[in-house]
Amino acid sequence: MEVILNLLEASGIEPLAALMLVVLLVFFAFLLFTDRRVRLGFRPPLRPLPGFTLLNDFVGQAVESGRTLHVSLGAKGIGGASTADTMAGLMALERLAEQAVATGLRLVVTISDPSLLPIAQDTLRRSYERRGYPQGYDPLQVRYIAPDTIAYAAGVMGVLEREDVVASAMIGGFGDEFLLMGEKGAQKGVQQIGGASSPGTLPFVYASMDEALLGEEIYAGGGYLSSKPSHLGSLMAQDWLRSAIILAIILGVAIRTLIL
Amino acid sequence: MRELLGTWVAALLTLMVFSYLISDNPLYRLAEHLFVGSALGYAIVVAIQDVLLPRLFTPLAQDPVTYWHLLIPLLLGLLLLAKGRVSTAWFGNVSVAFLFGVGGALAIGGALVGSLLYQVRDSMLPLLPGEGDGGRAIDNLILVVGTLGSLAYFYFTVGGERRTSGLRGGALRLGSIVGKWFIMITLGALFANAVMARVSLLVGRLHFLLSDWLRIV
Amino acid sequence: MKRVLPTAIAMATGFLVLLDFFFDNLYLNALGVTLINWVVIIAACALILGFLNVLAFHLRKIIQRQEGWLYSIALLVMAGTVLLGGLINLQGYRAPLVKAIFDYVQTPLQATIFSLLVFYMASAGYRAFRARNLETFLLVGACLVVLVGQAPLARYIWEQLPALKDWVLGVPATAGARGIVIGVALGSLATGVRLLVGFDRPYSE
Amino acid sequence: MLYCPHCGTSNREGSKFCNNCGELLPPSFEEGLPPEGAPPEPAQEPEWLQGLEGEAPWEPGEVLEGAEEEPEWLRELGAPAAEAGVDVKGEVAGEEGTAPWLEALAGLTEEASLEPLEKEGLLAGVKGALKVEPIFSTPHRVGEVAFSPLAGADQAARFEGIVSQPLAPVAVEERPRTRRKEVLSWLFYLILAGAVVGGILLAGGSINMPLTQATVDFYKTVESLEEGSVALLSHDYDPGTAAEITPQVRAIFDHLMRRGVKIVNLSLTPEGQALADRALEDVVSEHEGYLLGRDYINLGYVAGNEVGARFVAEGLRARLSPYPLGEGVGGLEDVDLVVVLAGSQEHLRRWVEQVQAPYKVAMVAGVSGQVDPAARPYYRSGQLKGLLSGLVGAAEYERVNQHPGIALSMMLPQAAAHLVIALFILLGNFAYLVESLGGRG
Repeated sequence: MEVILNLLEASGIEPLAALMLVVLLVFFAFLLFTDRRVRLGFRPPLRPLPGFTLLNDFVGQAVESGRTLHVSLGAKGIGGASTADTMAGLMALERLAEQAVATGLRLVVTISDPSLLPIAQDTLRRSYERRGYPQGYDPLQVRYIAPDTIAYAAGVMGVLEREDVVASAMIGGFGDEFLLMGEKGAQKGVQQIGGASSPGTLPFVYASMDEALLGEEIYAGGGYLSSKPSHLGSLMAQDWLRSAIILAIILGVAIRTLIL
Repeated sequence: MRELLGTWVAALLTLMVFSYLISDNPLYRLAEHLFVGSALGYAIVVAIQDVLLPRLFTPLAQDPVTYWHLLIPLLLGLLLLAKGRVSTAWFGNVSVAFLFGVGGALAIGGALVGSLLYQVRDSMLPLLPGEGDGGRAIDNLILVVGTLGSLAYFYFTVGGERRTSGLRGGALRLGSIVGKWFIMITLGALFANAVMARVSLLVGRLHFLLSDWLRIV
Repeated sequence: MKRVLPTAIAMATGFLVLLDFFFDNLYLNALGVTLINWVVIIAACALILGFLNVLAFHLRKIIQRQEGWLYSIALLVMAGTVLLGGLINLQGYRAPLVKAIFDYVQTPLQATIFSLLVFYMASAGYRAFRARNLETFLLVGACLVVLVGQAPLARYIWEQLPALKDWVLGVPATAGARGIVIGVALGSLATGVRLLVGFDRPYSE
Repeated sequence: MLYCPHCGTSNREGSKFCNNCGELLPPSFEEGLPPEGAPPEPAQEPEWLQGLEGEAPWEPGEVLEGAEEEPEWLRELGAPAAEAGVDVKGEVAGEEGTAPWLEALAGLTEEASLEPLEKEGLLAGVKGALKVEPIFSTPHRVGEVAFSPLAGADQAARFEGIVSQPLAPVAVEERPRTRRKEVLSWLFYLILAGAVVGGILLAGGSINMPLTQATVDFYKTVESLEEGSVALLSHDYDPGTAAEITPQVRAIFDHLMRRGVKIVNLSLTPEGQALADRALEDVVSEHEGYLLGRDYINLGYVAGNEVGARFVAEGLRARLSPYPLGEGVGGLEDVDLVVVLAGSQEHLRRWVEQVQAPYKVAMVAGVSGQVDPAARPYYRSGQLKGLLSGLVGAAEYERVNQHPGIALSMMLPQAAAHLVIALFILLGNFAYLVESLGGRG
C-alpha cells in the first residue's frame, strides 16, 4: 500500500485522482471491448424507453407539411462541463431533422449558446444532403435567441405560441426555465418530449412533457435512435461500470458497518 | 426624476408581462422582444468588456511577445466566423473540434471528480452508526437502499447475457422498482423545493408594484 | 486533412485538459487554465456569430414584412441601443445608458418572466401531480410535505412539519437524487470518452 | 398496450391515434382490449425483442455509418479482429462504399438477433426484468380534456371533447383547448396573485420568526470580524434569484459596514455585478464615511465558467492593486471572510471546491432557497461557517441583526403562496379521485 502511495507521490498524482484515473481507464477498456462486441454482431437488448420510441417516429404521428417542428438543444452549449448534455440534444436533432425533411415539416432549432450555431447548422445541412434535398436547407432554421436562459425561454415561448408548432423536443442542459417552455407547450397542446440531466429540472420535465427522459436516459439517444455501434457498446459499458459502482457501494457499506 | 421615470417604465413592463397570463397580446410581445434584445446586447457588451478586451486585445496590444499564444484563440475565433460561409466552413471545424475536445474532457472530469467520487463516497454509510442511534441507522439504510435502487433503475441493457441468473435478474427488478419509488419522491420533493425560490420572485415583483410604484405599502 | 485535423485537435486538447485533472503539476495546471481561457475567448467570439444570426433572421423578417416584423424592429433597436451605449467611450455596462436599461428594463423583465413560473407550477401541479398509483402517490406526498413544510411559519401548522420536510429532502430525496446524479455522471463520462477517442465526431463532415 | 378498435394494431400506451390506420384510440386509462378477430399478440415475445426487430434491423447503410464513426486508429485495430471472426471477402473498401467485411458482419448480426429466444431457465428472469413499465405513467392530457374539478360535468365534457375530435391522423393540435380550461387557469392565477397581494398588504412590520442555527452561525461569523478586516463577496446570482438574495445582501452589507469591515465585491455571473452595485449604493447611503476604493470596491464580472473561482483566487492581488483598499491584501490569505452569494448550486460548489478546500479560507454562503438541500452538507461538514437560505434566511438575518427590512415583510405572502399551490395540488387529486370513482360506478 505504502509503496503505491509513494509511487503516486513521485509521479505527481494524488491518490484520489489516481483512483479516478483507474475508473476512467477501466471504463475505457470496457468501452473498447463492448464496442468491438457490438461491431462483431452482438446486439444488447435495450430496456424500452417510451421517450425514444416516440421520438423515433415523432412527426409520423402528425404529418401535415407546412407546420412546425421545434427542437431545442438546451440552454447550455459546448466547451464546458455540460457538453455531454448538449451532445444528447444533437443526437435527437440528427434523427428529427431527417424526419422533418421526409415529412416536409418546417423545422425550427433554437439554441442559447452561440458556440452551438455552426454545429447545429452542420447537422441540419448534412441531414438535408443525405436525403438528397440540399436546397431545402436554410441556415436560419437554426435560431440563436439569447445567452441568458430566461431570455432564451421567453424566445422559445414565443416560437411555441405563434409559429404553429405541432411537436417540440427539448433535450439538453436546462435549468428551471424548462417549465416556462414546457408548460407553454402543454397549454398549446403541442406534442412534447423533453429530457434533462440536472435533478432539479427533472420534476419540470416530468410534469410538462408527454414523454420524459430522465437523467442518464438522455445520453442513450445514439444507441436507441440510430443504433450506432459505439453508442450501443457504450450503453453496455455504462451498465458494467454501474454494476461495479453498486458493488463498490455495497462493499463500502459493509466495511464501514462491520469495522466501525 | 430618473428614478421615478425608471420605476414607471419597470412597472409598466412588469404589468405587460403579467398580461400574458390572460393570453398572448401585443403588449407582452413587445416586452418579450425588448427583453430578448436587451439581454443579447448586454451579453455582447459584457463579452467585449470583460473577456475580449482584457484577456485578448489588451495583452496582445501591450506585449505581443509575451502573449503570442493568444493569437491561437484569436485565430480559432476567426475560424468559427468562417463557418458563416459554406465554402470556408470546414476551417471552422478546427475551432469546433477544439471546443468539443475541451468540453469532452471537462465532462469527464466533472463526472468523475465532480459527482462520482463524492456521491459514491457519501453513499458508503455505516448501517450501525453506534449504540442508541436507531434513527440514524434507519436513515442510513434508506439512503443506501434508495441510492442503489435508483441507480439500478437506469440499467439499459439488462439481461441480455446468459450469465444473468434468476437471482440477479430478480434483484435488479426489485432494485428498479424500489428505485422508481425513490425517484418519484425526489421529483416531488424537488418540485416543491423549486417553488420556494420562484414564489419569492413573484412576491418580489408584486411587492415592487405595490410599494415602489403604487406606494400602497 | 479535412477529417484528420479536427479529430486530432479534439483528441489532443481533450487529452491535455484531462491530464490537468489528474496530475498536480504546475505546468499542466497552467496549460489547463490556458486552454479553458481560450474556450472563454472563443465563446466570446461565437457571440458575434450569434449576433449575426439574430441580425439576419430579423432583418429578413423585416424586409419580407413577415408577421410580427414590427417586433423584430423593437428587438434590434433594443439590442443596438445597449450595444452602442456600451461601446461608446468603452464604458461597457458601467455606461449610464446601459445601466439604466439594465436596471429598469432588463432586470424587471427577467424577474417578471421568471416569476410566471409560479403560475405555471400551480397549473402543472394541478394537472400532473395526481396520485394514480403508489409511485405517483409518493410523488404527491413528498411534494406536499416539502411545499407546506418550506413555507415560512410552517411550524404554526404543525410543530414537526419543518423537521419532516428536512427529513424528506435530506434522506429519501437525497438518495434518489444521488442515484440520478451517479447515473448522469456515467452518461456524461461515456459521452466524453466517445468524444475524446473519436467515436463521435460532431465537428467533422 | 392499447389496441386500435378499428384494425386491431397494438399501439404505444398513451397514443392518441392508431399508428396503422390513424383512427382515434380510446383514452389510455381505459385499457383497450384486442377486438375480436384481431391477430393475437405474440405474447411470449418480450417487448424489447419486438422493438429490436421492428425498429432497428441491421442494414448495410447503418453499418456503414458505424464504420464512418470509427476512428482510423481503431479501425486498424478492428480489421484483424473482424477477420478472425468472419469470413472476409475482398478488401476493405474505401470510406464511401460499404466495406465487404462489414456487410458480412451485417449478415451475421441479423442472424444473431433472430436467434430463438430462451423462454425458460436463465432468461426467464430476464424477461421479467425487462418488463419495467414504460417509465413514468405521465398523465396524458386526453384524459383531462375538460380540466375541471367538477366530476360530473367533467365526464360529459370529456366525452364531448373526444367525440368532437376529427378522425384524421392530424392529432396533436386538436387536443381540445376549451374555454373552460382557460377560465379555470385564469381562476387559479387570480387566486394565487390575490393570496400574494393580500399577504403583502396584511403583513405588518416584524414577524416573530424562529431563528435557525445556520443563520445564527452566519451572524456570529460576521460579528467576530474586527474593524479593518477584509471580506470578499461574490455575487453569483441573476435577476431570477435576486429577489431572495438581494435582501440577504443588504442585511449582510449593513452588518459588515456597522462592523467597519472593508468589502470587496465581484461576480461570476454577468448580471451579478450590476445587482451588487445597486444594493451597495442603497446601503452605503445609510452609512456615512464609507468610501469607494478605500472601504469598498466592486471588481465586476470575472468570466471563466468552471474555473472562475480559481481565476479570482489566483488573480486577486493584481485585481486589487490599483485601489487603496488593496494595499494590505497580498492574496486570498489576507481575506478574512469569503461570502458566496449563489443563485445556483454550481457556483457554490465551485467556490467550496476550488477556493475553500485548497486555501482553507473562512467561508459563509447565502443561497437561493432552491440551492439549500445542496448547500446544507457543506454547512454540516464545517466547510461553510454559516448559511442563509432563501428569503427566509434573509428575514432571519434581519431579525437577528435587529434591522427589519423587506424580507421580514415578505414572509406572509410567501407562506400564503405555498399554501395556495399545495391546495391546487390537493384539488387536482380530489378531482381525479371523484372522476375515477365516477368512472367506476
